[in-house]
Formats: sequence, structure tokens, C-alpha cells
Amino acid sequence: MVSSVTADFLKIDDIRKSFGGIHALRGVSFSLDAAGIKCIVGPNGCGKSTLFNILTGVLPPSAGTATLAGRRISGLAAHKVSRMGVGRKFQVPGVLSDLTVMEHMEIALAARATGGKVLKTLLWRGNRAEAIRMLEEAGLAEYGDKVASQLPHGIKQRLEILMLVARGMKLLLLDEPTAGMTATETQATIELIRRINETTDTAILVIEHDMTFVRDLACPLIVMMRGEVLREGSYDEVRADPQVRAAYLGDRHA
Amino acid sequence: MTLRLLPTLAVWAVLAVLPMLLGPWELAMFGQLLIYGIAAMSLAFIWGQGGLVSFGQALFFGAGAYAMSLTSKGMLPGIPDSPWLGLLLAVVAGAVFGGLIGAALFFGKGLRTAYFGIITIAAAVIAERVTTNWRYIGGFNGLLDVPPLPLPGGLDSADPFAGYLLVLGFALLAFLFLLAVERSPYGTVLRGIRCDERRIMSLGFFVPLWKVLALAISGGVAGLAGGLFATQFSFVSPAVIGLALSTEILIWAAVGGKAVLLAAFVGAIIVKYMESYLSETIGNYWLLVTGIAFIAVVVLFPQGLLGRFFALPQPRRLRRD
Amino acid sequence: MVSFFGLALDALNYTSVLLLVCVGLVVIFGLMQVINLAHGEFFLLGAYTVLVAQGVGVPFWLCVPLAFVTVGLVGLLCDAAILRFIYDRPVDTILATWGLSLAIRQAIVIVFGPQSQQVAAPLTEPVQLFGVAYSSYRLVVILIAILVALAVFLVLYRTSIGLAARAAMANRQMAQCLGINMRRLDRSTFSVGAGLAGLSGAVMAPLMSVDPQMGMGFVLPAFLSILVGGVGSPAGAIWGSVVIGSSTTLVSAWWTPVIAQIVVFLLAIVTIRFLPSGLSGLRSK
Amino acid sequence: MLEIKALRSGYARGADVLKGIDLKVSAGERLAIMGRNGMGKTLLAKTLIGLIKPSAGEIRLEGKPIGGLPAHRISNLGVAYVPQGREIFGDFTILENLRMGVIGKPGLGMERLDQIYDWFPILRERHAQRAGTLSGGQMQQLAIARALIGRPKLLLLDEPSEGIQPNIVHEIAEKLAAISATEGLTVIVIEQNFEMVEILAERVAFLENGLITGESPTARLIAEPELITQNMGL
Repeated sequence: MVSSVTADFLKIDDIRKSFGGIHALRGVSFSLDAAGIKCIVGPNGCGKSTLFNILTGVLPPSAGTATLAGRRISGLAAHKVSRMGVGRKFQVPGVLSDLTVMEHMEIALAARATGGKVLKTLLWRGNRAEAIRMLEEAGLAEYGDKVASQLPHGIKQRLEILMLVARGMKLLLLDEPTAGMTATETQATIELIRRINETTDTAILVIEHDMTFVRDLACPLIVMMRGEVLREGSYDEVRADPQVRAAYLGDRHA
Repeated sequence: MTLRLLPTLAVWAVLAVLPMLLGPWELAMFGQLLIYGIAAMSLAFIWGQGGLVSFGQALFFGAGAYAMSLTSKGMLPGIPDSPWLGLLLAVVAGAVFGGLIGAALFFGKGLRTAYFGIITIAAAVIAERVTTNWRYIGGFNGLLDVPPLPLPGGLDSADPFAGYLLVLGFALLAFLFLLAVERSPYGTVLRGIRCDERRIMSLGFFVPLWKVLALAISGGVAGLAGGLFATQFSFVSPAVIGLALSTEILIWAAVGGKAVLLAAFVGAIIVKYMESYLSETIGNYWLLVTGIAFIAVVVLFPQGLLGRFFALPQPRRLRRD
Repeated sequence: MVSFFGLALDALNYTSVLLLVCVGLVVIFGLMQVINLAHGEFFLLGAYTVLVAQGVGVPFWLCVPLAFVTVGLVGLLCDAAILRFIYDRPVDTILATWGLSLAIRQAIVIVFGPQSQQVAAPLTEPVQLFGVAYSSYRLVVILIAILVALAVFLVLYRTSIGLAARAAMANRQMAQCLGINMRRLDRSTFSVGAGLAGLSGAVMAPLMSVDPQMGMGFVLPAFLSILVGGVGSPAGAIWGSVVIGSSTTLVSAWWTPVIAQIVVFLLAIVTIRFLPSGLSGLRSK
Repeated sequence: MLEIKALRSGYARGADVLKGIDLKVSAGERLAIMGRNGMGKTLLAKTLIGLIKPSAGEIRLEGKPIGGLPAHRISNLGVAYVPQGREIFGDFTILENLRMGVIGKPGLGMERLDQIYDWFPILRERHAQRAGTLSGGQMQQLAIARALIGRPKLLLLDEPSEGIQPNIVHEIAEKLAAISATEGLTVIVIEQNFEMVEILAERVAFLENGLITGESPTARLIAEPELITQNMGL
């Protein structure tokens, strides 16, 4: 038996959201255990991004709640949600273009060590060893002294994920982390996500289109369609589901 | 690695041996150049690290100069007329003005760079008008006979040799202080804010506070320069707080290189030295030439002309090798 | 009570000219994201155009359109020589126009000297209005400023060029994809904006002392107006100039111009502190 | 009509996302480009319309090289763009939005307005309304109408079905197919949604990792939907 805290670490309960008359989310519910990992798939406009916006405090839900370790996160301001340990990786690489990789790591580690406090950070001595250890584990060590704007796309994306881990986030929301990557880069990212999931107790929620990625990550799937959860299950279960196939290919091919 | 330290060390070494090479009059002039250099560094810090272009840096400089003058002339009720206390208050005044402007602007939402620029211009213009019209602090004529800083051994900073060394000491102190701040993790985060404020916010840093502190630090150092100015020139007038000096400081930092403290410092010394040299020969054309040169640098060398020489290697903490 | 109408007319006079200056600033910013710090010097050049033209015997009323054209051409030149190289570097455009303002001001000092000069007003007879004797020239200035501002807004809101300009402000890339030549639009906007500042300087010349510093003094309230009204919103320019123009005139009359400047500055800070997109942000909320 | 040879392009210098696209489209043809997110579909559209300069390769429109021309010139050569997210001018009325479609085109007026209104009657009905108040499907029709009123030879659509209800998607696709057939308009549609593609396009090219990895007539994909899943890694 898992304890009540680890099970349902993230609990999404009947979240609804409408913009004007358009229902972007029509009552989404699912949960994620601590150190759990799930992948949300679905066509464009199915509400995945709206869901992420609600989980990170960018948007308030119209109804329903999301809780993290029993504390409500839906409807809170974005920086408060962030301080509770929810980190989001956007689809577009959000690295700090003039800064080196080591500087990126320092910013993330400083946020964890000092809680983002100004004076504490001014006096903090940095944590070079930890930064290097994390970079090495992620296979990014060789880029340590490079400026972010010169990094290949795939490395930028992995660096950003790594920053969220270094920040000590409890829940990672990854929005299409392998978009635009080459096959090798995609494999490296999958490995990184797996390793983070295995070696830390970080819970991970991924949005992804790429079914190769989803298959290789081998985690439970949530299929969303038109603002609802269509199905939950393993890759094979989902793939065999006629409803899911219809969702992707259009009704007449079901 | 140490090779990249050489130009920086060389600058300070040359400045240190100048007293042996120059006569008293030239030495006094160089001392004044160093004061401008400190002001340029204060702007380079906030601009190069925090990405905030202040068009009114003289506001902080002038606040320091007036604080120094008023204190050392005993014009502030209840505060002893000590020049050294005056210098301390000059730093405080600059920092407070910086902090106040920062607090007024940054806690609001979505402030654009352009807003910050316009507000600092307005602040400098208004400060100049207020000082011009405020009788108690000397009005248009300003305050004369600001006393020098007393030094041990019966000397004071009016002595060219002692005065120069004193200013040089403060310049080095300001340099090391700003360098330490920008090389601390605080500095790293500040550069991160310059790149992408929202991303830093999303990591849990309350960005406005960081920017307010940065502006207070910058203002404090500019205030120090202003305090030194008042005591070394022994007067202060509305000209030190207004737009003209602000523009000059901006030009020094831009021409030297905003991203590197010492580049801005040396930029100020060179430009100001050329001005004293050339304004006799080309007179009115000097400002026109500076304006055009400034445009050219902005368009062609956005990183300034000297940044390359004086860029220091990253601290050990931020290097992988 | 007697002076109330006089004061109101003064406020209207100042506000209407401020609006002309602001419209140029706002459209230039909205379209190109350039905060034109040399705008005050375009104003200045307008005033000096009148000075020179009057000196060689050009009648005043011809000087005004002449100022518009001359300064418009200067604007065109600045765009071609400087701005077009740095359109994609917003911060550098601020710096470059700042350098430009310095250079123009100094060029004026070199040519005309630093002293202040007078431009004769074409109308000197006061008129009786609401029982107050009021400068007839100021009334004409109000009329001109309002008519020109009206014309600018008509162009913006009633013509194809205006539609294209507003579209480009809303979505530059899309406008380009629909066939709008952005370079040409930018260039003409910058030039017309400069011309409007020159025209404002020309009509204000007889009412101010013409000296190399007059530009910054006049354009600073204009900058504060666009912060208050909302950067990049033509309609915001109206709100901003009304608020800044009338409060400056009133506070100056009741206390002193210095206090007026401080009050207006604080007003601007408070506004952008609580309304980041200015007064025009109120409407969209 | 359109010929793309070894086209390379990217958002940042030195990081090409498109790594050598080869594609030919004949006049009057309707081609769909399908691919997963992040494979460079939108980048391809932006490069074709001139918002992004290609780093290498050739784009020819009716034999004339257009690669690297600014967007307004390409637009005036007869390429119309309906971007992802539609990008209509929300503060403008519908009629003003349509006027934007011809303003930049020398010698072109609103002569085609009636025809446009016949194709999209909802726009006639709401012509004085602010475009920002339209529904997603109506906005999409407006974006297409705005493109068509400028009499393009080539219409480039990026994800036109995004966020639109399926029945409206069908309607728009059918309308576009009909217009293309009667006007001889060449259409390139970039899509993930086969519902749009199967009605609108005659031929499908698959874009993966910056390359065209396969092509097929639409009819064959309808018969063998497995090919789509294979080609798109679904």
C-alpha cells in the first residue's frame, strides 16, 4: 500500500474551463502519484495546453480543483504555484540566451538553496560540485562553458528540464519536450526524463504528439479529446482503442 | 587565464604610478577623471548586468554631491558637519534615490525598458529644476566652499597628491565592490533577469526586488562619485544633477562598453580626457562630434569599444574546466 | 473667476499642441517600437525654421507648412542614415535617437548660438472672449493644432494608409504578409511624425523663447503624456495630453511651474504603477 | 508553378530545422503537407511567404526565384498566407479586415467583395462587426477570405483546422476545394488533421525532421489509413 501522500500526489478533480462560449476543458479528472509519470496525448485543440496553464497558475479554472500533496494549486498566482514545486517546460526553448550553461545551473540551484531570497543569494557561495554532477549525469557536462544561444536545439531543451530538476521542483510539466528534435536527441531526452524519474522523487506529466516518444517512454497514457479525457491506459491499450484511432484519423476511419 | 587579467591589472598599475609621473595640476585633473570613471561604472553595472538603461544617472550622482555638500557645510539640522559623514550620506542618498525610483517603477506590472528610460530622463530634468529653484541649497549658483576630506597626518584631500590617491582608492573600492556583486550568484540571477524576466520569475525569484536592489547599488556608487566630486571640486551646482551630465555618463559607458565595468571606467577617462584636450581646439564642435560618435558606436559597436580588452574570465565557481 | 476662462484657454492651447507632438511619438512607437528621443529636437528645428524663414522675409503663415516639410525631410534623412540599421534593436534605437538629439541641439548652438531669440507673432491684437482679453494668436494656435490633430486622426481612422498603419501596429508580420511594404510605411511614418513635431515647434515659436533647450522642455511632458495615455495607442495620446496638459497649466498657475512639473511626474509614475498600459488600458479591461 | 529545391531554413542562424526540402506543386493543384508538431511545418510556411529568410536552397514561383524576398513582395507576386492562429485584426471590423487583403496590392480594389461574400455569407451578414467577436470557425473563414480577396495564385494555409469544430472543418475544406477548382487556385495546406486533408488535398507530402519523407495521393491514404500512422509516427 502506498501512503495517502504519495498516491494522488497530483489530483485533478473535474477541472473545467471555458473562454466565452467555448469549452476548452469539460471536466478533466485524473491523478498522478509522487514520483509517478504520465503522458498526455491528443490532437491540437484538445485542451492539453489549457490544462497546463491551469496547473501552473497562468489561468484560473472555471470549475474544479487541482491539488498537490493535498494543497490546492488551481487558482493560485503563478509564482506561488512555482514556489510549491510545480515547474513547467514550455515547447519553445526558454533558455537565457546570453548566459552559459553553468550560469543556468547556478540560477536554478540558487533558487533551491536560497528560496529565491535576494540577500541570501548575494551571500550564497554557489554549488559548483552539484551543478557539474547534474550536468554530467544528464550528459551535458561538455557544454558547461557554452553560451546558451550557441547550443543545439536538443541540448537547450534538456538544459531547461535539468534546470527545473535543479530547482527542486516536485512536479514537472513538460510541454512537447522533443518537438523539433532529431531521433538521437529524442532518445537522449527520453533517457533524461527516465533518469530524473528514477533517481529523484519528481512527478512528471508530459504532453506529447510524437507516438514514437510515447512508446519509448513506456509510461501510462492519458488521451484527451475535445476537452475531455477519452481514455487512460498503457501504450498498447490506447493504441488498440478504436475511439482513439478515430480521434486521430477522423470519424469515418474508426 | 591570467593573460586576460593583464589589461585590468595594467590599468590599475598605471593609475597607481601616475603620481610619480605627473605634476600637481595634471594629477588633480586625473583625480577628477577617476570620479567620472566611478559614475560610468555605476551605470555599466545596472545597464550591462540588469539591462536597465538609465538616462538619468546624474540624479544619483547629484544627490550624492548635494548630500556631501549640505552635510559637510553643516546645513542639515541635527547632523554634524563632518565631511566623512557627508561622504557616507552621499552613498546613502544615491542608494535611496535609486531604490525609490526602482520601487516606484518595478513593483508595477509589465514595465518596459522604454518607460524606465523616459522616467529617468524626467527625473533628471526635474531634479535639475528643483535644485535650481531651491534657495536653501543654493539655487542656480549651487553651494560653494565645500570642504575637503580631512586625512590623517594633517593632510586633506585638497592636496593634489593625497586627493588623487584617495579618489583612486575609492575608485578601486567601487570597482571591487561592483565586481564582487556581479560575480556573486546575485549577479548571475540579475543577468538572467536581463535575458528573460518571466523565466526567472517562474523559478521562484521575486524579480522586482532584485531590480530595486540593483538600482540602489548603482545609485549608491554614483552617489559616492557625486560626493567625491563635491569635495574635490569644492562646489556643487544644479549642473551635476541634470540631463547634460546624465547624457555624458551614458556616452562614456556606451563607448567604453556597458557589459564590462572597467571598460566603462576607462571609457569615461578617455572621453573626458579628450574633451579637455579637444574642446580648446574645436570648441563647440566637441559636443556635436560626441553626439555623432555616440550614434556611430551604438549602431556599429553595440558592445562598446573596450569591452573585449577588459572582459574578465568567469569565476571558478561558474567554470566547468 | 475672471481668469478662469483665460486659464482654461491656456490649458487648451498647451494641450492641443502637446497632442500634436504626442501623436507623432505614439504612431512612431506603435509602428516601429522606436521611442524617439530626438522628437524634442524636431520640435526645436520647427521653431528655428520659422526663425530663419522669417528672417529672409517669408510670411509667418507660410513658415508653418514649410517647417512641416523641412523637419519631415530631416526625419526622412535620420531614418535613412541611422534608424534603418537598428530597427530590430529597440534599446539601441532609444540610444541612437538620444545621440541624435544631442547632435541636433549642438548643431543649432553652433549655427545660431546658445542665446534665446524671439519670433514675432503674426497676430498681436487680443480678442475679447467671455469677457476676457485673450491673445488672438493663441486662439489660432488652438485652432490649428486641433485641426491638424483631427486631420491626423482622420487619416489614421478613415483612409487606407491609416488602416494599413493601424494594422501594422496590431500585427506587423501579418500586415507584411498581406503585401504592405513595411519599410516604406515606417519611413513615411517617421517622417510625418517628425514633420508634426516641426509644425508644433513652428506654431509655438512665437509663444516661447526660441533657444536650443526648448525642445526637451516641451517634449518631456509629451513623453509623460504617452506613458499616461498608453504607449502605442493613438487614442491614448488624446487622454494623455489632456491630463498632462491641463494639470501642468493649472498647477503652474496656482503654484509654480516647478511644482507643476513634479506633480505631473508623480502623476505619470502613479499611472504606470497601477495602469501599465496607461489610461487606454482602462477601456480594454 | 511552385518549385522548392534543397531548401534549408531555421529560426536561429546555424540551426536549420528544414534540412533540404524538395517539392513541386503544379498550377491548380491542392497539396497537403502533414507532419507532427515541431517538424518544421510552420517554418516552411514562413519561409515560403518570406517572413524567414532561407539559409540555402531555391524557391521558384512560376519560374521566378522568390527565396529571400521580403514578405510583401512575395505577397504581391500572388502568394497569400493564412497563418496558424488565423491572425485576423481583432479590433477591426470584418470589412476592414477584408480591405487589408487588397490595400497592399497595387491596382487591386474591392471588386471581388461580392464574390467573397457569396462564398462566405456569414461575413456579409456581420461585415460591420468587430472581428475579435467572431467564433473560431468564422475567424478562419475571414482569414481565408482576406487572403482570397487579393486574387492570389497560390494559397498557403497553416493548420486551418486548429481549434475548429469538425463540421465546420468539413465545410471550410469543401468550400476551398470548390473555389480552387473553379478559380484554378493552387493550394498548399499544412495540417495534422486528416479530416481537412482528405477533403481538400489531392496529394499529401509528409514532413519529418526537416525533410520530405514521403508522398502519396490522398485517395490512397483514404484507402489505407495505416500509411498515415506510419508516416506520422502515430
